[in-house]
Amino acid sequence: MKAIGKAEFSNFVDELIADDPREVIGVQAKSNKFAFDPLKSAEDLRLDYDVTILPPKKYFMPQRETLVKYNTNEGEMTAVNEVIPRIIFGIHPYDLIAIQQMDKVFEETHSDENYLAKRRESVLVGVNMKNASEWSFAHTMGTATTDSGYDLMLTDIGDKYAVEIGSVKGSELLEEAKSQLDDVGMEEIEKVREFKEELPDKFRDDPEFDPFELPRLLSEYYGKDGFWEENAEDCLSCGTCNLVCPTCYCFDVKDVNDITLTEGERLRTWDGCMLEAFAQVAGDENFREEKAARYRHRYMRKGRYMYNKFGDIACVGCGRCSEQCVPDIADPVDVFNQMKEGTNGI
Amino acid sequence: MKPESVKPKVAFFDFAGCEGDQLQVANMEEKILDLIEVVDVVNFREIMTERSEDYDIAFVEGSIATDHDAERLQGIRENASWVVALGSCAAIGGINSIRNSQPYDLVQDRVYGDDADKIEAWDVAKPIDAIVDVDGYVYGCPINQDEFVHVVESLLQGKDPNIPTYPVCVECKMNENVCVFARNPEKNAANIKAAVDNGSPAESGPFCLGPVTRAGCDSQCVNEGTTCWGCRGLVPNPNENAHQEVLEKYGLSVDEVINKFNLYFGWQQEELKNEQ
Amino acid sequence: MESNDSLFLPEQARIIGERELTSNTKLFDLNFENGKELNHEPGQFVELSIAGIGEAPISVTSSPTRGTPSFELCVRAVGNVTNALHRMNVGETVGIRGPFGTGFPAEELKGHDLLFIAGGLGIAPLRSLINYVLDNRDDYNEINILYGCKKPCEQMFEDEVSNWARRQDIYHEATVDYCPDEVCWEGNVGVITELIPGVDIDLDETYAVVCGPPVMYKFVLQELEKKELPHDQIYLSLERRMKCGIGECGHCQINGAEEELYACQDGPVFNYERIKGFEEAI
Amino acid sequence: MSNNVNIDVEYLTRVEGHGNIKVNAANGKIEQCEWQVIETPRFFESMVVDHSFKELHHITSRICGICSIGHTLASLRATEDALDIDISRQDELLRKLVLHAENMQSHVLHVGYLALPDLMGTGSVLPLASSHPEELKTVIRLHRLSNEMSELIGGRTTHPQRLIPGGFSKIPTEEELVDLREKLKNSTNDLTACADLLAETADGFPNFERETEFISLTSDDGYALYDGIIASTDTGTYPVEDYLGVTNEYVVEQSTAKFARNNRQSYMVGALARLNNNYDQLAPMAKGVAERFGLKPVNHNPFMNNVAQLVEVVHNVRDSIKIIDTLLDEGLEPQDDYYEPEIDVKPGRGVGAVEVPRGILFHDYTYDENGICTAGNCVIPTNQNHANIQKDMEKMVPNVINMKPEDEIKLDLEMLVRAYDPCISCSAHHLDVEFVDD
Ligand SMILES: Cc1cc2nc3c(=O)[nH]c(=O)nc-3n(C[C@H](O)[C@H](O)[C@H](O)COP(=O)(O)OP(=O)(O)OC[C@H]3O[C@@H](n4cnc5c(N)ncnc54)[C@H](O)[C@@H]3O)c2cc1C
Ligand code: SF4
Ligand code: SF4
Ligand code: SF4
Repeated sequence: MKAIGKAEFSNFVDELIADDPREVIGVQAKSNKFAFDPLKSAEDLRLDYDVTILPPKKYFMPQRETLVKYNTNEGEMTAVNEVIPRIIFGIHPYDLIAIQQMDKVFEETHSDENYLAKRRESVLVGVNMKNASEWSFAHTMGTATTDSGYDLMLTDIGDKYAVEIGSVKGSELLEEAKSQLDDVGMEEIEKVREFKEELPDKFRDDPEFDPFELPRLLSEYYGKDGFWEENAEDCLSCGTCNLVCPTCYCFDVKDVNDITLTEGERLRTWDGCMLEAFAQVAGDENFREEKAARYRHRYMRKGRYMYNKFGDIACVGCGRCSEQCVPDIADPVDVFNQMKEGTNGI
Repeated sequence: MKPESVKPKVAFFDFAGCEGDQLQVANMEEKILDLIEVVDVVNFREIMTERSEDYDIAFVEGSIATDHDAERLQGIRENASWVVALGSCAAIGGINSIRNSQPYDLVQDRVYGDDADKIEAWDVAKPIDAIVDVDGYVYGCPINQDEFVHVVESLLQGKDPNIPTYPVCVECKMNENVCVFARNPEKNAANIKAAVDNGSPAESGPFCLGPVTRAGCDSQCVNEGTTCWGCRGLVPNPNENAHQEVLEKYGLSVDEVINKFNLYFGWQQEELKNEQ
Repeated sequence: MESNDSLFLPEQARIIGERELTSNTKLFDLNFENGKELNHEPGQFVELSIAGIGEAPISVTSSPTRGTPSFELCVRAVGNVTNALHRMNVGETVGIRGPFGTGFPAEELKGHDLLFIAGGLGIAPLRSLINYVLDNRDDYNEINILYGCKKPCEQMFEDEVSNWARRQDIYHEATVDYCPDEVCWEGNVGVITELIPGVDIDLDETYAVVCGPPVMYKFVLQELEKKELPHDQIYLSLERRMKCGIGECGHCQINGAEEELYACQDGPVFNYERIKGFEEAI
Repeated sequence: MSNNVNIDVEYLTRVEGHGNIKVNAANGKIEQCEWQVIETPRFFESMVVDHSFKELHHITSRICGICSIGHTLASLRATEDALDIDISRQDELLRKLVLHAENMQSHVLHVGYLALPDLMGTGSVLPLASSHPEELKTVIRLHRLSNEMSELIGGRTTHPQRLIPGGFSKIPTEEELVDLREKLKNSTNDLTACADLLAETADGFPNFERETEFISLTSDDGYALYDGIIASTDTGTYPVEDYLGVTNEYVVEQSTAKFARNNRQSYMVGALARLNNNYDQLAPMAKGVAERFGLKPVNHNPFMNNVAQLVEVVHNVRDSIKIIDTLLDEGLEPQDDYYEPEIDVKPGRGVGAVEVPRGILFHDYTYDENGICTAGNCVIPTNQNHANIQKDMEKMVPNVINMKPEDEIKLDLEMLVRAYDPCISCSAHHLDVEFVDD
């Protein structure tokens, strides 16, 4: 572990913005919320944020991404993989864990270079949570802290940041700030420990379930009469809970042509299993026509499918879906608690 | 499939509307030159004198509200292989349908007073598919140029255009906007509390019709700092009840909710009611 | 696949033959431009791609034992990609990714009796296995083929079907839901489930292999249930929406009480025992 | 030559909306000479009733797609007048900028895409793609620049989003303004090329004059577009609130839209009217262009409206640069991206007047104590021009009827109407409204 004074850290970031060929991204205020965006100055970096509107997945799996370009006259198709190398500042532990889950999906299913190259070319600078969104239950999900998934990890210890190095990429980045780095003593280590110890108080205290019972609970509730219907009654099928989720990665693929019909691109775009047409096929057959079926499907994904496949619970407790669902029905804590209480009662 | 050597003939027509959709086409700048590479524009009253009754694709802008217009539209239908509604007035009745919920004699009186008898119009404004069969829709007030290009391109290639069936929230989230309902948390909380405490919210709350409005505009209005007004019409299966509850929870009165839904959904709501 | 390769870049294949099977279904014979072989197993599918239109999953209908290196797709024109393909001519090229998915367990079926039940376009994937089995006839025991269509003009692969009917070593029955008066039809009239009671099934030895439109499965399974055919001796090929074919896009997931499956990887061919508890499957 | 003339132009092309020209003459005697407006009524003055002050500009923007920015601004000004809402100087400057953008866009469209084909003897701008590709590209560049500008300030070219009661929901950044300024500066060559183009063809304009009254806004602070008081070349100035006394709309049989008159039987509004009233306040470079065409106040040739439009485009560009300089000098006051000004609602009536491409536009609303509209009235420029068009036709036809073939008369008449750049789709409403007493 190292430490760096806050002023020195700002200089370091400003120097990267000015000199590093890579794009420097950081969490910034967006009106009364926060978002990852390209940094113009270290001043704008907000390492005290609670949660961002969208998770940083947008940098590895962009909302719209060209996969293939074609020319219909020549019948030619070429693969496209636009990679912008980036240094991303301010990723919270739960998002780092979500990124590690996504890595598995795109690495182990097949190696999807469109994702993996973007990951390889990014440096992830994490930050331990100074503030938490009132919706976050990362502590319950075991994602309030992480020992892996970052290249560098910052902790605010007053007038300094403690810096943990997680990878070669991380230490290479630090190279440029070498002269400003301090060695840490017991005091700093103690401060980081205290910081982490205080974390649980920052999160909501209503979750009553344990994440690893979720696969079992979901199996029990899979066919539960009325359960999903009731919970989904007010669902607008707007997909917000999918789109803002750091572990959702389902996508659509479509061809977009220019008006002359000669040039075009095949795009991969974000999709959402809560959208009505998600499981619809030709001939108007829809395998999840009812919103309750889609609602259940989302929970199966979060609490069981990824667990069965990779051993991960695919909810990291960021609370984005809970906060951003307009009719306020997408809070996993609410649904998981209902299942937990129900089974307890049986 | 490549465009045939004989270019399809395209015509534009307008009825009761602001001609903003045709302007979007004119505003394509250099792309217009690309467009005329692949189609023959034979009728575009807004920018050209020549006109021909021989066309394959008719883009129709504006709502229908007089017998005379209805007859003209039927003539267009007979001539064209494809009739495409251009913009919300033609596709869903659009802003014109605000008056559909107002008593017609009052409407006439407000606008023409004693001269009301000189004016011949229907008591409601209708989208063109209330009069003739329609083969395609370009939604929006005004239309989105990319979507227009996509619809033209699709027609030329003989495929169904991919028009979103999901709500605007999808694009709004992809654009990482601060949701209208999250912009003023203190006021919202006070409203919700007041509603719980005394049964009605304190102050007129935020509104956004994005959750029930068909996407395809790239959530443009929200991106520009305002709110989704519903100009592209309802999604195919809107959960209007749930959305109405949301709007009321945040502080809109029932009347206000109805007014917002009436901005663009007037005709569609009538249709939904008739279906049930 | 090399890690630098895009998973989404199709390889060019040329249409070398095209034949109309019914008013809306055509058989396409394709050859990779670079001369390579598809190397598929019966029941697997490819992603067929037309630049400017999109992609669609299509089963390979030819048997790997026949006609290689070219392969056949039997395609019904129902939407953008399929319609566009129907408008294409011999000599033009399309994109192909694949083969993908888990096909029929041709090995496991060896030495057993087989009961093929095909409804409509369901014959497309089954034909691959049927011809594979016929080309390795000695490896398999009794073969029953039940094939149902809406009406006579929708029956496909007539030459092959009449060949099945002629062969002594196959039991074959065809049926149509209805037959217009003016059409001459020698087979049965009635839905395909009506043929099942007439088939002699050795419960220890028979495997049923079923493919057809979503509505057909429920009724066929009911009939097989009546026969008391064990569930793990039934194989089904399912259709789902797919956007990648390789287990990423999420569209084809099927949720069950205990687990969830991807039609593109775990399937499209499934053992009935495995998916019978899946409300979403059938 | 044409003793018997029967001109029946149904749906005049290259104008907004639907209008017919009917001329009937037998043995050299005119039996009918009419400018008919046959647009389907849309009832905006009723549609606004019962809606909130937050929605009115959104609704009335839809009166006209071409001048949607102008309608939005007139609407906002009426609302702000009624509810006593002040806007900041910065917002005012930005609004002036976006109005310049629209004026420029509309004029370039009109002169370049609609009028030029007449002068070049083609039926539309499309053949110019092969016959005059460079000229066409120049026009397109200017057109695109104006659209980029309205998008940057208003958030959208048509039916702008950022303009809201009390200011802007979102404003451009300083960098964006610097960038825009650069583009505006670089457009000088294109402007000159356009002027050259028009100068080459301007002798195609018929030599026609009819003395009439010109009405526009005027202001001591500069060439009036966004604000000012009403000015008439005949009768002097009036406060905006007195607009009804100036416009005097009346119903005629041949039209679903109303006609208007002030001092004479008709008056003209639009670019030529503005030039006639405010010539001295034009930017020097714009004045230079006017001089090149011999356009001096007071000019009574309606065809010169096209030239006046070009002069205004130049003024729009020059004044925009000046406004951006002011904004940058003073430093842009930042604001939230989803800004919504706090507004105290109160009952009241307000009038907003703005110069839009086709002339002076009035919106007039009455609100109740909840900010809900109880009555509305919009007087649209083209409505005010209808009578003048009619009178011009009445003077022009007898002059030419025995001298020109029917075809040429028809073209002259079409060009005459087009010179006004009429926006018929938006003119076809309103007549009188009873106002609820405050
Ligand atoms: C494993 C497998 C094997 C198959 N084998 C064959 C075969 O051998 N022969 C054959 O003819 N067919 C086969 N199919 C079916 C075939 O894939 C579909 O008929 C085909 O995808 C239709 O594609 P299209 O582009 O022509 O249709 P479209 O309907 O134009 O679109 C393609 C797909 O995307 C969906 N889609 C596109 N846009 C939307 C939208 N806006 N909203 C909702 N849904 C949309 C459609 O429902 C459809 O599934 C198979 C399917 C699967 C899964
Ligand atoms: S965010 Fe809420 S309303 Fe939207 S799809 Fe998810 S659960 Fe439904
Ligand atoms: S399910 Fe909700 S709380 Fe869980 S990771 Fe996704 S967005 Fe966050
Ligand atoms: S469209 Fe409206 S409701 Fe939906 S996310 Fe955007 S702002 Fe929120």
